Amino acid sequence: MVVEEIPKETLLWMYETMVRIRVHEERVAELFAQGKVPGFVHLYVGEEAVAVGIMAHLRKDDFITSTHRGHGHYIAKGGCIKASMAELFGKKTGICKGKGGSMHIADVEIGELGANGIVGGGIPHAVGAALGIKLNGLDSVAVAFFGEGASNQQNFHEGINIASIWKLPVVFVCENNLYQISLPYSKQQTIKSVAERGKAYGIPGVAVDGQDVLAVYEVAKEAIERARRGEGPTLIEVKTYRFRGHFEGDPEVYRSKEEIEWWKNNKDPIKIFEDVLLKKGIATKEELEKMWEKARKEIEEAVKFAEESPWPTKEDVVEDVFSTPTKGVLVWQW
Amino acid sequence: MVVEEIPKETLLWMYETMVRIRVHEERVAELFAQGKVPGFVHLYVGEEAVAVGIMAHLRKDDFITSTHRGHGHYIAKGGCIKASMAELFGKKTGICKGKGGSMHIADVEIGELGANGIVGGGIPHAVGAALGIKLNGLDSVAVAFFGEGASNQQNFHEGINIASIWKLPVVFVCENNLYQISLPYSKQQTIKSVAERGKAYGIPGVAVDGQDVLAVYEVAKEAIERARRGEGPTLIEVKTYRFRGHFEGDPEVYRSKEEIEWWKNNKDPIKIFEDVLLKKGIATKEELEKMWEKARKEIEEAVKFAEESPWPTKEDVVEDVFSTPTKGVLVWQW
Amino acid sequence: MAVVREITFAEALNEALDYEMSKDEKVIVMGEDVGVYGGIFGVTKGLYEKYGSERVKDTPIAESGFIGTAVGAAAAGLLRPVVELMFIDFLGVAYDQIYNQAAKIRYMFGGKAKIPMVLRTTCGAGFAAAAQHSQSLHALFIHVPGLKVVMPSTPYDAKGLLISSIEDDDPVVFIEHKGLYGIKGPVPEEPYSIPLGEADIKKEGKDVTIVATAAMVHKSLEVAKKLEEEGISVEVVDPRTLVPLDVDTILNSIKKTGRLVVVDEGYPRCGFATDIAALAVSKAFDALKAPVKIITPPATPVPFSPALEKEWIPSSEKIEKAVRDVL
Amino acid sequence: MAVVREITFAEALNEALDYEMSKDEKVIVMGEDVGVYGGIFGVTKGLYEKYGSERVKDTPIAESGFIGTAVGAAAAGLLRPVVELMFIDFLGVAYDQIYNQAAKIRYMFGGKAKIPMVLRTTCGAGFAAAAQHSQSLHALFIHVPGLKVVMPSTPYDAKGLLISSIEDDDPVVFIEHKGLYGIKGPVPEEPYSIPLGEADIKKEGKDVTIVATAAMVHKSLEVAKKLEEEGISVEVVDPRTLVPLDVDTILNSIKKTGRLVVVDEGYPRCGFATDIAALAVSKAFDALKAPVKIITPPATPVPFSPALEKEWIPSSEKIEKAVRDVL
Ligand SMILES: Cc1ncc(C[n+]2csc(CCOP(=O)(O)OP(=O)(O)O)c2C)c(N)n1
Ligand SMILES: Cc1ncc(C[n+]2csc(CCOP(=O)(O)OP(=O)(O)O)c2C)c(N)n1
Ligand SMILES: [Mg+2]
Ligand SMILES: [Mg+2]
Repeated sequence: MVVEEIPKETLLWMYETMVRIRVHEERVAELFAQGKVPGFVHLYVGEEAVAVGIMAHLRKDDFITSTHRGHGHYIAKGGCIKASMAELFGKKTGICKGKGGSMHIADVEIGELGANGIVGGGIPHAVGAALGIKLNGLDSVAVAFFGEGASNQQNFHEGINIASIWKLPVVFVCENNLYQISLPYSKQQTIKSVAERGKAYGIPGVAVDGQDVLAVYEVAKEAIERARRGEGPTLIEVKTYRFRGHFEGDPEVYRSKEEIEWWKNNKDPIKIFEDVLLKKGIATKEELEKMWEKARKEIEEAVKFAEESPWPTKEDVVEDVFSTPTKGVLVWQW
Repeated sequence: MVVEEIPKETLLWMYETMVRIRVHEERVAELFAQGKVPGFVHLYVGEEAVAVGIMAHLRKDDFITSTHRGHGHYIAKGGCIKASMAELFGKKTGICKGKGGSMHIADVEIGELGANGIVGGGIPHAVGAALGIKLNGLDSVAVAFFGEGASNQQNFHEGINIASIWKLPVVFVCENNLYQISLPYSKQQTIKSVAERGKAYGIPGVAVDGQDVLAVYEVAKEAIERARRGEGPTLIEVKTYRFRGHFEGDPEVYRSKEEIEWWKNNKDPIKIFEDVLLKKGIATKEELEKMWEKARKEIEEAVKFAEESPWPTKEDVVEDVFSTPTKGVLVWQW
Repeated sequence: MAVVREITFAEALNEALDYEMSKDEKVIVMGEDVGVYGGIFGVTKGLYEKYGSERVKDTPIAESGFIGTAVGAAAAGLLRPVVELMFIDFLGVAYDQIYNQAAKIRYMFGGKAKIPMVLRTTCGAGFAAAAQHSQSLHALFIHVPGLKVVMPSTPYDAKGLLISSIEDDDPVVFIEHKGLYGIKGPVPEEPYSIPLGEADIKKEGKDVTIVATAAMVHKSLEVAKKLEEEGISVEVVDPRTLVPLDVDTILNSIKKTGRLVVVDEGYPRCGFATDIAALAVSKAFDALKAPVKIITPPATPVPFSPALEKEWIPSSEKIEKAVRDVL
Repeated sequence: MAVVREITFAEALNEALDYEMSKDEKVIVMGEDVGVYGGIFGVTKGLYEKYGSERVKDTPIAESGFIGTAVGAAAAGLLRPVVELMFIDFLGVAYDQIYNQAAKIRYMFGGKAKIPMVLRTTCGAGFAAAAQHSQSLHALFIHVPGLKVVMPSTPYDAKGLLISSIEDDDPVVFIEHKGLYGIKGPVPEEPYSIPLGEADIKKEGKDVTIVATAAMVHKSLEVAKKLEEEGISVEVVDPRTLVPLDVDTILNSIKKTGRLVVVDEGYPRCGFATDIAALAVSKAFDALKAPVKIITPPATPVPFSPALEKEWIPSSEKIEKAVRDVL
């Protein structure tokens, strides 16, 4: 897709959002190393163009389901970073009141139906949102994000087939970052592209370079418009790469430093897009630099907010299990 | 495949085995109606050519996994009908000592790894047998039977993908009889043939007319030889039709009498094969009729054996949970 | 007062579904063969004809997929799905979507989501349906926090509890014993609801408390009736909802009688019966005058043969003996 | 006697795997990241290098598929697979293959098949891993007949029990608490086996019995030690295998002390703790001098925040209080 066909504000939003994700993730890596963010943390560095290229087409009343590697999706969908940062710290002001953490960040209000600790777990939820959209006669869409590892799992198969037979407004976005923790893609499947699986469900399957946000934008546009028109689901495989370990603390024994460096040097989605924006005169170096500064400031404010926020209390443990206070639920002790 | 290329004894074995299955199933239908065979009973009438065309290529040291509709597979693999009939009655002399019944008939000795009450449940077991074959350096193969309904279920997807990446000697046989209980195939998938799904796993996918045992024989030959040569799995979709209800007692509100009659009149696998055998002079009408008689006699003997066999006893209930008698397992009562 | 008409357990459930679908467009029914077939046990009969294929959805065999679909539709706030899992035995192909997703989403999201869905399913032995079609696996749902679990024993309770379950904003697992579908009982024509978390004392008594579920309630009542003639007064408590559990009613009964027999068709270990025994010994110890007797099947899969199955299922004789034992 | 070297729980498990693989070609290891990575918790370290990619198999994310593959290979009599399920929390995507297939095949086939396989998995909270990576779901395996369930608490027990589990002809679920991987203890270099079904009295005592599992054994021992100084003598019984259960050792201890506290990290309802309480009240009622105290987490999912999680996990304080309460 030529840059000229995309509104300038969209282009700038895409750049800025990628930067915000990048700055966020690198800061979280530090916070994890400092022991301030506990638990399992899977970062999105290197994959920013996927979330951003897709989310550029989504409205607030569209839905997404995310993964264990979900910060990028949340931010691109419009999630509040203060609230998610406090969540990563486990604070009471967190978007999930400290109960979810990195693997369960969610904001139903903005259509973010949740990260998921179960690989593939969120795929049918997007199908469900799409079913709800259809039965309520809305023109929203739902997008399911998941890794290529998830494409070998039950919910991929069952979820996509259901979406196909019921012709639901849902787009399946497979982030093929070439690894399922330590297992390379070549040992996960004998086919060359997850997109080939679209045919198995009678839906279009498209593969696209995930380091090129404009390419992602283009295939997403078609798939999302198709869904909105009521023509059914599409499977998009976005070829990408994670620049950091599977989770923070990963010794990465399964891939070489050279491989990682090659990707960082040649396929950084932000650098690639920056070159386009500058070459086409859409923004100046200074304008872009300002976005980085702004992002850094935003993230620092979020960190400060998180650090200063109170911890949840003992009483909070037993709240939020059910929607109505219910007697006869054994909360503390026999 | 031309009949001339197939040994006469194989052709006659195929006819006879189809007849034995047919006679068996129709007798079981009666026994069910009389209340002598209890439980859920799913019969194979109309689908005989599938089991027989495949099993013609299998040895005793090959493995199969079967389904809720498993009598045909068991008989074609060489199962003892006396033992299975006693099982259907729930007698102690049954192949599973009365503990399994129709949905769990199994004979590991002849490589029949079991019918299964869970749709798709047996698919990974065939993959496992194939893994064992490969690691032990054997030249056996494993065959997984399942319905088209099962092809939308997790174990189809996960099992076939594993078999593909590990290049295992297994053949996946999908018996597409056009219905998943009441749901027609056209509402289960938007594709036109389950065989198309082979591509999603990088393996061959072949569709074949399941009412023509010679056609089944031919595709099975290629797939099984391929597996034996160590070249990996194949997906075979056999287009077939069940002449009776989903289970005995099915009111069949979901399909018309005309549809059923059409299949019975035009696509009876036994009639179709009989015509070939007679036309080609491979057998005479009398010879074939003898096979029916022999089959009827065999089945009646099995029924007699089952009827005269003793019931299992109270003590049997708690046997066979574990392979070693184990103290500390709560068998009867707190 | 007019005589209340009698209908079957299955019909009572059907009325509840029909009422809820007529009242709220967001209520839909999904599952295998719930449409034209009317449900393999007939519970959804007529709904397809009345509400059409969009709201009564036949699914492929993809339990994880379609239960997950229901979870997503509920979480998105767009639907209130009532999903049928044909046999509780099949939960294993969809369990993650139930216990890790439906049950936990609200909590993980800090209370900021609701999952208004009902998972209807069937349990119970007695039909020579063997090891994978006869189980009573309610303990697997009770164990995991975040699910409400309902298990009615009469047509009246079935209707009122299903209405409450569908109107509840939390995920409810609604378990129907196959042996009860055909039993008849008085059921008002108009809709009514029975609150989740209220046990019902199906028979009052003062010597021994029996806590029993589903089909076992009826066996226990039989025994109670028989013993009554001998002057043994048995109280039969039917919890009806296993989560939330009406702890007070159960404890009060135990405190009154001092003797407890628990009868449940679930497996013996880590089951509902042990749960109630544990409740008694931790919260009503001082009232207990005798060991608690637990009557369940043995720790074996369900055997196929009717000859074996009838030994496997808790019998009236065993219940009766247990009551005598604690006296 | 020479001093026995000390190694970690993870190393002890690794030695058991190595020994079994060296001894029997049919033993293979399968699971996610068990190969080059050496297992996400390092338990399979070095096996890939030593035994190669055919016997140490990295799997795709297809737990139902690969656990089912193990079941089939075992049922066919061709392999003795040791499968790793990375977190016990993931059982829901593979549960059918475990509880309906592995557990029931032998029984359904009338005793004519064996399923020699081990499902290794990890449990336990304390790592801010939240609701889907912190659970202790052993009750879900105990409940279902046909599975043996092992849950060691020390490096010594871990090695001996894993050897026994791999050599057992039945399906064994072997549960490793994540908090124990790093603890050290004496472990002989040579192989040895500990029979399944034998509890271990980790500390003798005469006033109160604590039955505890996995990480809770250590907390209970701490409490026992502390109370010892006050002259309160606590016996700590570690069942080690939950199925089969060493009922005799547990009952004897209860009969000796007359007082029981059960400590378990599983969810409270229909859990292992209620199981033991039920055992006590049905089989040792006359010996009981006080209510049984059950210490488990609350009936909520596992919260992420360390501030919440530390309240959620049973604490030494709670255990101590329970012991004092029953005295
Ligand atoms: C059902 C399930 N199995 C295994 C895991 C452990 N696990 C977490 S992330 C992951 C790899 C996921 O790979 P992929 O889907 O490619 O996503 P990526 O991490 O590469 O973004 C695994 C195996 C899990 N969380 N859930
Ligand atoms: C996991 C699971 N879901 C549902 C069922 C109930 N059920 C038994 S057979 C059947 C239909 C199977 O259809 P198909 O695979 O096409 O086989 P067919 O009966 O047509 O031979 C269903 C839904 C089951 N046994 N297991
Ligand atoms: Mg990946
Ligand atoms: Mg079919």
